[in-house]
Amino acid sequence: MRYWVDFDGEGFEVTIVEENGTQKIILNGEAKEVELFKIDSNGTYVAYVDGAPLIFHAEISGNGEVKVSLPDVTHQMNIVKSVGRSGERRRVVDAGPAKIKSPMSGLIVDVMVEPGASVEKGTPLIVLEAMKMRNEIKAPRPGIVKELKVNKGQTVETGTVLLTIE
Amino acid sequence: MRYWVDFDGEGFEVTIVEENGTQKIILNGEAKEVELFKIDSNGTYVAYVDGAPLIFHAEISGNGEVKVSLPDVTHQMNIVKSVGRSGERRRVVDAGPAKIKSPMSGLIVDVMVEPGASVEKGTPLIVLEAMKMRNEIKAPRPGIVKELKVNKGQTVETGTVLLTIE
Amino acid sequence: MIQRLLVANRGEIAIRIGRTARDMGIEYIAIYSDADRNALHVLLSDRAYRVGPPESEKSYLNMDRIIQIAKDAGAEAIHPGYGFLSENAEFAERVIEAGLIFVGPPPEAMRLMGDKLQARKLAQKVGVPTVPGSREGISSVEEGIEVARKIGFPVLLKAAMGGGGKGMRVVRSEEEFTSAFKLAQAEALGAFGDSTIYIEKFIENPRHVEMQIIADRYGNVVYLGERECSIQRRHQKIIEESPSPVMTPKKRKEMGEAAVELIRAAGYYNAGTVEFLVDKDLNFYFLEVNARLQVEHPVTEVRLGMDLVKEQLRVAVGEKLGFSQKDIQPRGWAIEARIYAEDPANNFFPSPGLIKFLREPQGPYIRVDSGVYQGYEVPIYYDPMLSKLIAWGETRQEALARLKRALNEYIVFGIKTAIDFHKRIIEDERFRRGEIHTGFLNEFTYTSLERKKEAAIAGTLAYTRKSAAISVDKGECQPESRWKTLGRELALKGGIDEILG
Amino acid sequence: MIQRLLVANRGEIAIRIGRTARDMGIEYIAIYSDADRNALHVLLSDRAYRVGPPESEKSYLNMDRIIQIAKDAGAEAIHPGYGFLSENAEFAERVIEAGLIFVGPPPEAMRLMGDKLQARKLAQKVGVPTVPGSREGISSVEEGIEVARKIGFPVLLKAAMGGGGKGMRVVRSEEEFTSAFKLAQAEALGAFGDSTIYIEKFIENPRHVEMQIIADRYGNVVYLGERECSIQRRHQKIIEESPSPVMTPKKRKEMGEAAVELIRAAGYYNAGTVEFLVDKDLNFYFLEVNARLQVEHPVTEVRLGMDLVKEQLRVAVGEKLGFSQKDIQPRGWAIEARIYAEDPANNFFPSPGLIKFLREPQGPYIRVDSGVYQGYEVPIYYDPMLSKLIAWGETRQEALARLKRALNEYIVFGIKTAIDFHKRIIEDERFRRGEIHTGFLNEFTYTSLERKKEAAIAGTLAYTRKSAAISVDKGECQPESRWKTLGRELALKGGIDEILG
Repeated sequence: MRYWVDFDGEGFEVTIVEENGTQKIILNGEAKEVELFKIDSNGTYVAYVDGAPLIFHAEISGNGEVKVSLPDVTHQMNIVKSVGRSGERRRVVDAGPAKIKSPMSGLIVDVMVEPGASVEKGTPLIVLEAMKMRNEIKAPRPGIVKELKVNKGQTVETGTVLLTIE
Repeated sequence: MRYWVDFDGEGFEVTIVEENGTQKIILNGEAKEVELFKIDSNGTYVAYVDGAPLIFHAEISGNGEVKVSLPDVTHQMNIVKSVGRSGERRRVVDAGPAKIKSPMSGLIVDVMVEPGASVEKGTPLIVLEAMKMRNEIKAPRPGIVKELKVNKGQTVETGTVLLTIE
Repeated sequence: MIQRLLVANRGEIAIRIGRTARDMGIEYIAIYSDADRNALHVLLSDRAYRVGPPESEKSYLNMDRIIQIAKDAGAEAIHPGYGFLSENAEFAERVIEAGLIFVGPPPEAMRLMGDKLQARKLAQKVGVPTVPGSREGISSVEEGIEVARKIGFPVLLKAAMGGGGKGMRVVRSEEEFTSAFKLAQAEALGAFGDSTIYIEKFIENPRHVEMQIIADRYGNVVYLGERECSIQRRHQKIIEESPSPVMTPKKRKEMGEAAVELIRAAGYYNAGTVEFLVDKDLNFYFLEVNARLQVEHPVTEVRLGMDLVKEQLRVAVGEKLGFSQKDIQPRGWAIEARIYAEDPANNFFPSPGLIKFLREPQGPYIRVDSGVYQGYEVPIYYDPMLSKLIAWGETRQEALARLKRALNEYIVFGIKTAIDFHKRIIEDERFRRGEIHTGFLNEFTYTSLERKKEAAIAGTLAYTRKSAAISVDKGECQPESRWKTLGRELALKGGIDEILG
Repeated sequence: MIQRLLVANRGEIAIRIGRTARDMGIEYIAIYSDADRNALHVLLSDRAYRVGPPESEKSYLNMDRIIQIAKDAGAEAIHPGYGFLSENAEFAERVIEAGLIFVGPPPEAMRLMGDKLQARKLAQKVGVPTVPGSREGISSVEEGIEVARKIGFPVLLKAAMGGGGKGMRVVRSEEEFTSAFKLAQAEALGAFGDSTIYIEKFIENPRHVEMQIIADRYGNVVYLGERECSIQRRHQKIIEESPSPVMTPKKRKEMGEAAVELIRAAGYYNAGTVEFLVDKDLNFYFLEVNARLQVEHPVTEVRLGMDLVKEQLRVAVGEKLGFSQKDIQPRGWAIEARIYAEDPANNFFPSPGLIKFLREPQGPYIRVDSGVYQGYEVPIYYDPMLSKLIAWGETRQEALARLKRALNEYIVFGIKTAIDFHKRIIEDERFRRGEIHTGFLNEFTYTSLERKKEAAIAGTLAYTRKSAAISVDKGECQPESRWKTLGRELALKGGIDEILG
């Protein structure tokens, strides 16, 4: 079975084959023997890739959204069955408005722009507080503030859309 | 609510009362404020008894059988609602045949008695092996071997009845 | 010695202090906010009392309530840990007025040292060099800009009552000043209840080297060696080591003696740290005194075989130091990495949340002082430090190798941490050569977008396993079912035939 | 130095050796039986290979397979750990014949020391005193009874190829002899593949004191101080400390030099331990040489700041010792408690099973070498040791206080352990005075039927909570729902008003 694993635009084709009772995974032309085990029922796994243990945590949402935490790094990816010719499939990068999401749970202590405001890359947009730290969220690119979705004093979760820039 | 907590014959009456939103537990006339929290969904709890944390693990089977592991000691108990006069209830000690149970999971490597055999207290009955250790299970009291429920070479679990002595 | 000690703190430091209390046969009394009901510092206590709602102002900073709890619990002494009330002279005074022992310096010395401006003046008086800067707190943006112009940009804004990097901001130009000043004031107010800010010349690329001292009430002051804490992000130390890679015995003696002189002049006793900036020519400038136990105290402990909290308690009850300067014979090298719930790929934003899996490092010459457990939810209200990882070795190289090993076996899932970031730092060539300074991390490019291939393999395997499980419920190899899959009965029988021959 | 090391073992010792390998930049190659597929020593390895089915005979004792794996994996050396093949001279020979490095003594010395009877003879030859006993292996019950009569009961049956208490039995009278002899033979065969048993005079109430040595190929032999290991159950050490509470500097030197002499006479190099029985007058008698790393080696390490596995690897690749006898300057006191999955209230029967909750001790001067994790199922096939807990202090009293603290914060649910039993031992007055001997635990009455009141409270609370949950599903305070119960939104808003004024 072939899968396309997409990391926000950049991706790999991953093929899983069964051979004589062992599972192999092929990535970039390299085939490796793999075994997968659950460590607990909370999403912790160990995969042995050519005998090397890879402990990880996976959160699998619908639609192929998978969040994988290796012990030292976390990656968000989209997994779909690959149907095109090998290596051909590419995700179309979204060129629409930039959604500014909250990078963590916290409290909006200041909103520094209004809808319609013109911002440069780096313009401070919002001040978020958590754990006694105040963090300025800055514009990732120039544009016009379109929708403002939060207010001062409001609590937000990780990933909440704060505003959009067009 | 009053409960009778029985440890294989010896027991305590435990009363739980709600008072001004706090829970109190009364044991041997001593009242203590208690709070209970789950630490995980596998049976690990913490109780605060007059503010002192008591971390424990509880396995609750039907019929009021409860196995409580404190960090340093494990106790098996039977809990029933207490209906008699306070302090009066006593469990009737079972005077029937002694069931010899396996103290651990392991392998029966020898059965040293046959049904009908007369044994003294301390007579070796069965040799059990686990983790490369051989352990003689001895008769806890004199009597006649009644039922022999296991055979050499058989694997047993903790608590499996091996034989009975009458 | 006392019978009961209340620790007016939370997390790893409350636990660390509680451990020493228990080692000394003293009961460890914990306090908790509603957000910390089942925090590890509560679970490991002898008795715990509710101090208030989650916000620090109403809980861990609530002096009246904390003192009342100490009395109710029958505690004779209060240890403030670090942060929160630890450098609050008023709190120390009120503890003493309540007839309790404050495990820390005398309030007068705290007040003196807590006011960074007064501390600077004292240092100047006893001949310890200081960094150029404003003599007083700055009351307005306009005044600040004027002072900054006089000193010359870049300048450093610092909270007069501050510590731990909070309320601290580098300002490189006049344009940045207004916004930075207001943020610094607000942070200072939130963290220390006082918005006073002062300004110092920002020395480019200095090292941060500090001297640990311990003093008793009888004028005995001993320095316990330096710590180099130049690896900082957001002005907060994240890797500390002892000794400093650049320190010479001569400089160490000079710095140690300067620290002792200042401490004596301040009438200070108990544990404390004198912080210095060190420039490229090994000139050192007094920065401030941390009038408390510091986060990084274990790197000093493991080299000396000493328990600083034990020494604090001994001094607090009026004992004399049991050693003098010549008894201090450090062994080998020690290094600490602070593990926070944070996202190094996203400007170290805190990453609170539920810890779904945890396996902390262990083994030879590794000490872990942790405040969390598997199943614990890191709250959003407090400093997000999870643990401190301390490695010891005969040499710096050996200590670094062990720290790397420990980082490699640190597994925590559910929240983000900077464990990978730490690994990159200690593998950096300049770091390995000891060529570090407080701006080191600003020049350090880090992306967590590595190891995508491993992640892709892991993700695909888990995804296909889950899909398969949903469609055919074929059962997976869980711990509970391993027993059966291994064909236990058969295997055992095979085994026994062989054994019984 | 080598690039890859295969560790032919499992559990905590495989991990411990793997850690040093990684510290030295060497890849740690693990092997696993089917019962150990996801054991911690596998999870923490760089690469792991299946060695066979669960039974040791087919896996961790399978010489051909292990050597083949080492070759396949490109490992240049094999470390055998302790137990399993660690004292098997044939294995060492075959490893060497295969062109690999055996991390241990030379096979000839192993063979000599492995045969307890030959080792006794050598000791007698070089003038080291020995315990009276049979000169040869005993082939039949009849011969055994005759020898035992000659020596005089009580006698001790010992496996000639044995170690770790397996195959060992005290026999106090002729009546007990037959049954004990057969059990000992069967255990010896199962554990060591050789049923040879010999008989020694059983010295009443001796201390077990052993001397750690390290030697290189060039005749340099250094003793690293003694360990007292008198606290034994089923002839297996469970608490070990260094130094011995009764040792004098003079006796230490005598014993150390006797050990060095014997080791030199045997042509032995690498790490090893010379075990002695010590009687009430501090006379010592040679018992045997453990030609391998021992379980309790960490108590020596933490006093010296040394890594014995590193030294083993250095010696194995042909390096000279980097120190001599005068460099050995131990610091303070160290003590180790071995934590097994076992039931002390039931004759220490093993208690394998699933670990449902685990929080191991940490903090100042505590080292934990553990082989398990939460969610791991302790298999029934092997020695049930979970971990070793090592505490260090300046004095014995301080080390004991820290060990007690660590035992108090050790939480493991799902299997039984002797943690409470350990606490009772170290609180025992005679133990605290150092009045111990190898029969100490036989005289030690222990019942786990304490703390019934706490258990009754805990049980009733959990029981009523569960009943209530079933009948009204009112929800409990789980980590996942704490957030909500705390009224997070409101609390935060309260907090911010205060902060923003």
